[in-house]
Amino acid sequence: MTLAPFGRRLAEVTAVERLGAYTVIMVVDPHQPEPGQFYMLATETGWGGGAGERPYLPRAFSHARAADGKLQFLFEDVGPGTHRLAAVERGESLWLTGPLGSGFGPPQGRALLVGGGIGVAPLVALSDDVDGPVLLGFRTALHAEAASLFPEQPKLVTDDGSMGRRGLVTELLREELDEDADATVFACGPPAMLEAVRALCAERDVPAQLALESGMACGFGACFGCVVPTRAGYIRVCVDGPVVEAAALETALVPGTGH
Amino acid sequence: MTLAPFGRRLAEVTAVERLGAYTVIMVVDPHQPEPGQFYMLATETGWGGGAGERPYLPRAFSHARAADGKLQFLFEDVGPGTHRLAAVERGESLWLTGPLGSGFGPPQGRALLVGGGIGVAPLVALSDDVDGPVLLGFRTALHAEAASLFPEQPKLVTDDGSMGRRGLVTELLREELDEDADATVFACGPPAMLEAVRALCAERDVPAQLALESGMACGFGACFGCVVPTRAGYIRVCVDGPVVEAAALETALVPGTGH
Amino acid sequence: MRGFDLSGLVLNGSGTFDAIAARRTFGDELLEQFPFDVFVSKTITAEPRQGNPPPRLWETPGGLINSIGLPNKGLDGFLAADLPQLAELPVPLCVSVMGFTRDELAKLVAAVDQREEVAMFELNVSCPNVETGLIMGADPSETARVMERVRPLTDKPVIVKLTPNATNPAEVAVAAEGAGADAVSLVNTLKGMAFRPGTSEPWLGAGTGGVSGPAVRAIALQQVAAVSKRAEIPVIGMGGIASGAGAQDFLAAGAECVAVGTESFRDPAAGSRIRRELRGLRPKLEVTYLERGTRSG
Amino acid sequence: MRGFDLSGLVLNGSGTFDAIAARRTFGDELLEQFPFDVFVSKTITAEPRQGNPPPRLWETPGGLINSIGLPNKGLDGFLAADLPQLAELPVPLCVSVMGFTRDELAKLVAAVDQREEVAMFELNVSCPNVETGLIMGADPSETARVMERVRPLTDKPVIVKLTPNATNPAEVAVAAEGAGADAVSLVNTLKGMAFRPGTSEPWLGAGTGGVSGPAVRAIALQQVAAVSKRAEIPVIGMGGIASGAGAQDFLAAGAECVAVGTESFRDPAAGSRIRRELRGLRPKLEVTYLERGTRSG
Ligand SMILES: Cc1cc2nc3c(=O)[nH]c(=O)nc-3n(C[C@H](O)[C@H](O)[C@H](O)COP(=O)(O)OP(=O)(O)OC[C@H]3O[C@@H](n4cnc5c(N)ncnc54)[C@H](O)[C@@H]3O)c2cc1C
Ligand SMILES: Cc1cc2nc3c(=O)[nH]c(=O)nc-3n(C[C@H](O)[C@H](O)[C@H](O)COP(=O)(O)OP(=O)(O)OC[C@H]3O[C@@H](n4cnc5c(N)ncnc54)[C@H](O)[C@@H]3O)c2cc1C
Ligand SMILES: Cc1cc2nc3c(=O)[nH]c(=O)nc-3n(C[C@H](O)[C@H](O)[C@H](O)COP(=O)(O)O)c2cc1C
Ligand SMILES: Cc1cc2nc3c(=O)[nH]c(=O)nc-3n(C[C@H](O)[C@H](O)[C@H](O)COP(=O)(O)O)c2cc1C
Ligand code: FES
Ligand code: FES
Repeated sequence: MTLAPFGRRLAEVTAVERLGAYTVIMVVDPHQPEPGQFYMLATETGWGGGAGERPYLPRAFSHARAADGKLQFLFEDVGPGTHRLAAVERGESLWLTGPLGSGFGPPQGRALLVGGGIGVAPLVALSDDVDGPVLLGFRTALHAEAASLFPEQPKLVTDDGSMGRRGLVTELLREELDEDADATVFACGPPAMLEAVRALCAERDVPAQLALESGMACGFGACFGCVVPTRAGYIRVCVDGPVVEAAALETALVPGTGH
Repeated sequence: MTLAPFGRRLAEVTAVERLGAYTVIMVVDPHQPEPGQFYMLATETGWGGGAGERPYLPRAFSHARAADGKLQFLFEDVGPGTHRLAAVERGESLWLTGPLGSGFGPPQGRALLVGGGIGVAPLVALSDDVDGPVLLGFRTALHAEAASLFPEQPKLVTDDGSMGRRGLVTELLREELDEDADATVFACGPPAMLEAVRALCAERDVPAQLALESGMACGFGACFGCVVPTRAGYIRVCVDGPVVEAAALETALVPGTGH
Repeated sequence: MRGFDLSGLVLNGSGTFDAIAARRTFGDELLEQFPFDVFVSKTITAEPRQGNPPPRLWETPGGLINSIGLPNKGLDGFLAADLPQLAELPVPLCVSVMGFTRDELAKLVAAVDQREEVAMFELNVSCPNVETGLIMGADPSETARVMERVRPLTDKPVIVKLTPNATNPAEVAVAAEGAGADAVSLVNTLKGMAFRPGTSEPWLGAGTGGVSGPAVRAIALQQVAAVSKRAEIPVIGMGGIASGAGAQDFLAAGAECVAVGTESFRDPAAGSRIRRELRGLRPKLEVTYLERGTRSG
Repeated sequence: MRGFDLSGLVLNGSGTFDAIAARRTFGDELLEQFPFDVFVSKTITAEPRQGNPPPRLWETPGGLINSIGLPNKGLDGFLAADLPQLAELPVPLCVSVMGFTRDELAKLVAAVDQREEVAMFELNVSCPNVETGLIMGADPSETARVMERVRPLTDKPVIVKLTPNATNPAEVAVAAEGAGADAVSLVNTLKGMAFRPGTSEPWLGAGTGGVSGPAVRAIALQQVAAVSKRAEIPVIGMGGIASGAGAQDFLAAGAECVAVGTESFRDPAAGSRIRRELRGLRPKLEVTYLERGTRSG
């Protein structure tokens, strides 16, 4: 786990690109994080306001790549925070705190990287360090463009069959495990996908590391707001995760949020 | 007094220019206001947020010119609202309510237009309709660039003597009244200047119409927040002004605001 | 509510829309596109009031503090000058009244009750009790006494407007209901203050004021939910409503209808917009929070 | 305050900074640049608590609603696991305690009082009274009874943390003072709630929560001013402080010092920034509002 410098700092944006349904932002930062760690981000100006007067708090983002003193973030415009970030221009600066939380651990056996939608972000960073098949599920071909971030061509499914096979990414995972189950699964994606991965790995007795999400206010353990239930009680996703052993969870579904 | 269409509407920004210390914004709007009326403005996006989470309410601005279906606004960046407005780009839209309030009435005798600083805005509009000497006071030469908005070259003073004479605009007014006191004075500017104009005109028994300012929440008489004291009690600047007869006032200074 | 169905309506918050000044500004378009289903007057008092010294406004993050101080023409001025103009509005008229004593309030209600242009009353009980110095509306028994005094004087519906600056607004609502109120409305503004930047002088002429706008919405929602759980009479919810989605939250919390205040300052036609947005959303909203109860109480 | 000078300090709001987790995140840089002059622990209770079910957070315009529910390791866990780590912080430690009964609270205070690492106490009286169901801290006499019970058990300074969800926080402050409190702190969070968008389900796992952040600043300022006028003991002001200018407003309202809560979530080093900004501004602030009084009361 890489420690974060204390406090937030301003990081200059050097590039903003659209990648299918997503946006990629590159910022300058000298601190090298580990895959699976994350940052709290906010823009320097115009964070908040508008019709809903939000966002107010910073938002959590995994780095999708960290190299040469630059961090790359990948995100989808799903609400006021990501909407403002999607409008960021080169030369602006972002408030950044991190790297935060604990990242992925080393694999036992071969590594299988399993991602769904925007959940591919931390897996891109992981694929820079760890070799192994990358299995991805996306809603549409437009979202699937994010697959181009990986060094080698991943195996793909889409919900609507507009690219790769039509289906769920757990089908790809099942096939890989049928072939060779001496593996560690690294997964990130929506709760329903993570839960399917968790259940499948539990069934096959395959270790899995899941990168969880949760609504966060602080990202460094201060607020106790980001908890999820585990077999051992609530844990804070920001400091006890975001990567957790699947075996620690009863379910990867998030209670009360509709997901 | 021109009535306003009910409600707020979006007006497209067709030009944004720097003019010395000020910014000029041009927006499309078909409704022809009268000089001295004003509008409540807010940007469509990014109104609010940032470190102070303001502005939240719209802000009041006199139109500095209205012609050919376009309105021109002139302002100085003095706080979060004008700061956001100064960052507006061509093609964005502004929320606009107006024209509001009652404008300048016709002159008795010749018209003398007296402006201080950003207070020149409504006088530019008036100078399109009414002939007469224009007397202006600015802090510096940079601010005095706004004088170029008038069809004919105004007489100028600056606080620091960096352009025109060094002094106060009331000195110019005193000289004009010494020459010919059969005049109506139309004035807009900071409270201390308006008060000096009021006192001078009262002394000479010259009618004066003062365009007042006051912190506003609504601009259409809804909140009762923008009152100033007059000899007849409090009046709402937005609906009983912003232009008022100087004779109605005991003072043009604004109580309790430090001005 | 005494034959008047509030359900799903959009009212204005008292004191946040002056229909007479708005008509001067917008002309008869205001009447054609009138933004509220019921018009609530600014609070009137028996005697004329100038209101508080300026400055009266201060902007806060997502909100506004006002210290207007209930300027009004007094009973006689209202009846003579304002009421005939308000009677021209295309919607029912609710007159908001306040008294510094129960006698004063009784006098107001009795006089206004005579006028058939007036459809209903709202009692603004946010005034300090002259005897105890406490805010009438923060005290359940004082609120009940006020309502008991007013009830025999009118057959028109009477809404009691609750203050949020109370330990337990639900107790006050229950007291008002017991004393014959036909509905309660909440929230009024939350006590607040601000200083002139860089000084230790209070900004507002009156020293303190009341906070409204989106900043108070979450607080208002909680109070509306708490009151709705206890009161049988309809609840009119308000506090920071700026969109149909915000209005819907108040209905989900158990309100019968909503009122729009500060948002009208940003958008004079906000009432209509919110009503339109709300109608678009309502089909989705079937069960209210009230009917379901909370998970943990 | 019992030999401890609070004046001009910047504390953290209880429950808004976990120095142990922050040290895991930021390493020893946290100790070198520790952002607060006194560290206030998260509130502890006699027995361990899991806290409320998630979701526990909801963002509002300029604010946050939380329903954390006081998760903590309980007295024994705190003494064994947390206290040794908190003792390594470079500043005095204030332990925030809460009890559902006076006996429970007394037990906590007596046990923690033994530890010399602990410099002072804060009593969080925002819990519901188990007998009456009312919030202890909203009731002056109940607050006095709690303080009277605690006072003989410790010679360390005791701060009573007031709830803003009360009709008259100044009365509660005066009661706490009369019963021996050394200082009062305010505001705790304002009760609030939110709904899951497009549904009538409360978003928070606990149904309701508490609002903090800039949205509540004007409300907090008014309560701090009202309390400062009545109480002789020092007042620790908090609620939405996000800058030195905001902190200065609380001092102008009569607070002796300030605490920073939610702003630390946006900027972990906010405490230091605010202290720095405040020191830059203080020379300008000579007379406080308290000394001058309001214009209209
Ligand atoms: C460790 C971690 C890493 C992450 N990495 C990435 C990443 O790499 N890329 C990426 O795109 N996302 C990532 N996320 C998710 C991202 O932080 C959230 O989606 C974030 O909330 C988006 O902010 P927003 O303002 O755009 O949307 P929000 O408004 O926050 O909406 C997102 C969700 O929050 C809920 N919500 C809606 N309104 C509110 C409200 N008023 N208050 C609170 N919640 C509300 C809704 O249920 C909605 O589903 C990550 C999250 C975590 C915890
Ligand atoms: C009828 C009328 C016409 C006007 N025409 C023009 C014009 O043509 N051009 C122009 O530049 N200006 C004009 N103004 C003035 C302009 O509306 C104000 O200066 C406006 O407040 C600027 O907004 P701001 O957010 O930039 O600054 P603000 O933050 O509003 O600062 C302006 C003043 O408001 C006070 N203030 C500071 N903080 C706050 C707060 N939190 N809440 C409330 N007040 C605060 C301060 O004392 C400061 O002096 C006009 C005003 C009126 C009433
Ligand atoms: C400028 C202003 C004036 C107000 N005047 C009154 C009033 O006269 N009587 C009253 O009962 N409430 C008054 N209120 C309170 C509002 O009716 C409403 O209860 C409150 O503002 C909360 O709603 P909002 O957040 O939608 O504005 C006033 C509010 C504002 C902002
Ligand atoms: C997430 C969170 C947890 C809190 N936990 C506690 C607590 O355990 N004990 C307590 O007395 N106050 C608690 N508070 C209240 C804060 O200490 C503070 O009084 C309040 O948040 C107002 O200050 P702010 O606006 O600066 O955050 C908590 C506040 C938040 C936001
Ligand atoms: S986000 Fe605050 S504790 Fe995890
Ligand atoms: S600005 Fe609202 S009444 Fe004038």
